[in-house]
Amino acid sequence: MSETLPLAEVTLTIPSRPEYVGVARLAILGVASRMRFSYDEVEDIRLAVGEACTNAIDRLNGSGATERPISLTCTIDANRLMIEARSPLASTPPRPRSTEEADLDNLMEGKELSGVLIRILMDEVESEEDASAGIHLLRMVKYVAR
Amino acid sequence: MSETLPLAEVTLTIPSRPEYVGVARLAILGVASRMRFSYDEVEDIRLAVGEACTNAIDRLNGSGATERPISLTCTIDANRLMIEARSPLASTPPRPRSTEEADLDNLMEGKELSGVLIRILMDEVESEEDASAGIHLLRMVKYVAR
Amino acid sequence: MNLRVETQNPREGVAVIALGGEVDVYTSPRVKQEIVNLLNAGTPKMVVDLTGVEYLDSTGLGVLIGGLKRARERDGDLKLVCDNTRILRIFEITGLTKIFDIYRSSADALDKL
Amino acid sequence: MNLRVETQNPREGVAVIALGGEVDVYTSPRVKQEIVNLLNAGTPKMVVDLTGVEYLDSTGLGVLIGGLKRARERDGDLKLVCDNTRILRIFEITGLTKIFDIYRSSADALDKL
Ligand SMILES: Nc1ncnc2c1ncn2[C@@H]1O[C@H](COP(=O)(O)OP(=O)(O)O)[C@@H](O)[C@H]1O
Ligand SMILES: Nc1ncnc2c1ncn2[C@@H]1O[C@H](COP(=O)(O)OP(=O)(O)O)[C@@H](O)[C@H]1O
Repeated sequence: MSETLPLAEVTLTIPSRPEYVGVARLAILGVASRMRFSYDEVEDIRLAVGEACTNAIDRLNGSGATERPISLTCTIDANRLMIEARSPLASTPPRPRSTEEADLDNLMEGKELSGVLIRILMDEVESEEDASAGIHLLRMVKYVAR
Repeated sequence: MSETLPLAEVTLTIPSRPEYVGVARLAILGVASRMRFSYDEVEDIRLAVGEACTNAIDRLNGSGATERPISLTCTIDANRLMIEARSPLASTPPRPRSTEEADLDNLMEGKELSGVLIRILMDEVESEEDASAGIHLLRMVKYVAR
Repeated sequence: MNLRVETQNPREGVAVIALGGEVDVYTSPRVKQEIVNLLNAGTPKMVVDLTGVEYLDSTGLGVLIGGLKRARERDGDLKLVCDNTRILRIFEITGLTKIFDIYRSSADALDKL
Repeated sequence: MNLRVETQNPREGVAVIALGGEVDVYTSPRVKQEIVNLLNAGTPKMVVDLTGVEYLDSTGLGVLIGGLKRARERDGDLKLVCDNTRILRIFEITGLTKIFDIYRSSADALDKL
């Protein structure tokens, strides 16, 4: 794709249920593979988006908010892909984060790993809560190598 | 997936540009392959959705409306998948449809074929225009074999 | 772009275009260009080998139909190679098996050109 | 469900679970159940063969970590087989190569159990 294309936006909304995370991964695969990312970078993005959805679903699990969807907004630029994942804010407070080295107990359910993976796989990661709207926003950016 | 799951909705919005039709096809592949469709039925749905987007893009081509997106709303049921494709209404009037048997000239650009394919591949197809909103709606349904 | 195009000239005035990947609204202009180039270069007889094609939409069909028409106008022909049942089905349900000669192998198609 | 699970018992008290497809938030509960069943059936030594796995997420990693922990509590062990660089990379970037013994083939892993 040439650099002269205007900014494009792709949005996807899925139910916050485990069986739909695969739909998000496939859609993002389509988006990222049309950009100038390497195969490995495309896979990184796919995993990060999967983790963002998985993380949101884990937090919602049992909170009764699972009827509200997860939305992904992809902003496509010649030089970067920004993905904003919006999910219903879990009513339960977030688990305290472990400060020491990850040990087996903390890692048991893979929950801590999710955040670790997203931060390693993407170039920029930002997390915001909009308590009044009841929305959690995770903003992830990956740059195309120059 | 079990029959007791509530109705689920997946929505996707893409720019009305040829390079994004593949994103729609991948997302719909994810949706349909999680339902109880056969491999061939999944491929039928994927092609029909691709054609719906292609058709809309063809009509918009040169009409200046290409900055407005195409949206797909998938409503997932135990027994059927409904896909509503909404696209900007082309400002040019639709080409007159050929009444006689398809001949080489009419088929040249594959445009007539698009509608033919959608109607054969899907179980129910409905087309609506909302002139005031400037939206064309194509509603397609595929039933899961009993 | 998820399309592969490979063209060979097995003999004078005859070309085999082997396509792979997706032939759709995004990629088919490249296929059209390839066919037009061959026609303009005086190669009106061609085989389009769809063996490696995983996805073909109406735009791709349109390009093939246009190619066939233009080839015949120049006393040439355009024959297809396809053994993928999924892709063959698209030709069948659109009635295009009546318009195209479709072979299982590119050797078969070349024999008949 | 895009997950394949195939379990064999090459010798008494030892199992090889071969996984294929996607091990993610949707499918990994099935992997967890398989591991738990083996442990409850008195099979604390196991090899999880990830050779056929195309996608592994944090939920899948969590199930493997939980399996390793529970196996060791019963004087067993859980060893991994993986030769896919993409999947290996996930173990590397999360530091889990320090916790798991990962082999190239299931024969190698069984040798060390
Ligand atoms: N759906 C959600 N509701 C509330 N908080 C969420 C949700 N999804 C993600 N989070 C946020 O994730 C942040 C931490 O995520 P992460 O980096 O994955 O940490 P952890 O390692 O604890 O999982 C918290 O600040 C929390 O607010
Ligand atoms: N973006 C669009 N703008 C206007 N009309 C559209 C659009 N997309 C599809 N259509 C509609 O498609 C209908 C015919 O589609 P189709 O069955 O494909 O016929 P054709 O064979 O002429 O392409 C027309 O009624 C037209 O209103």
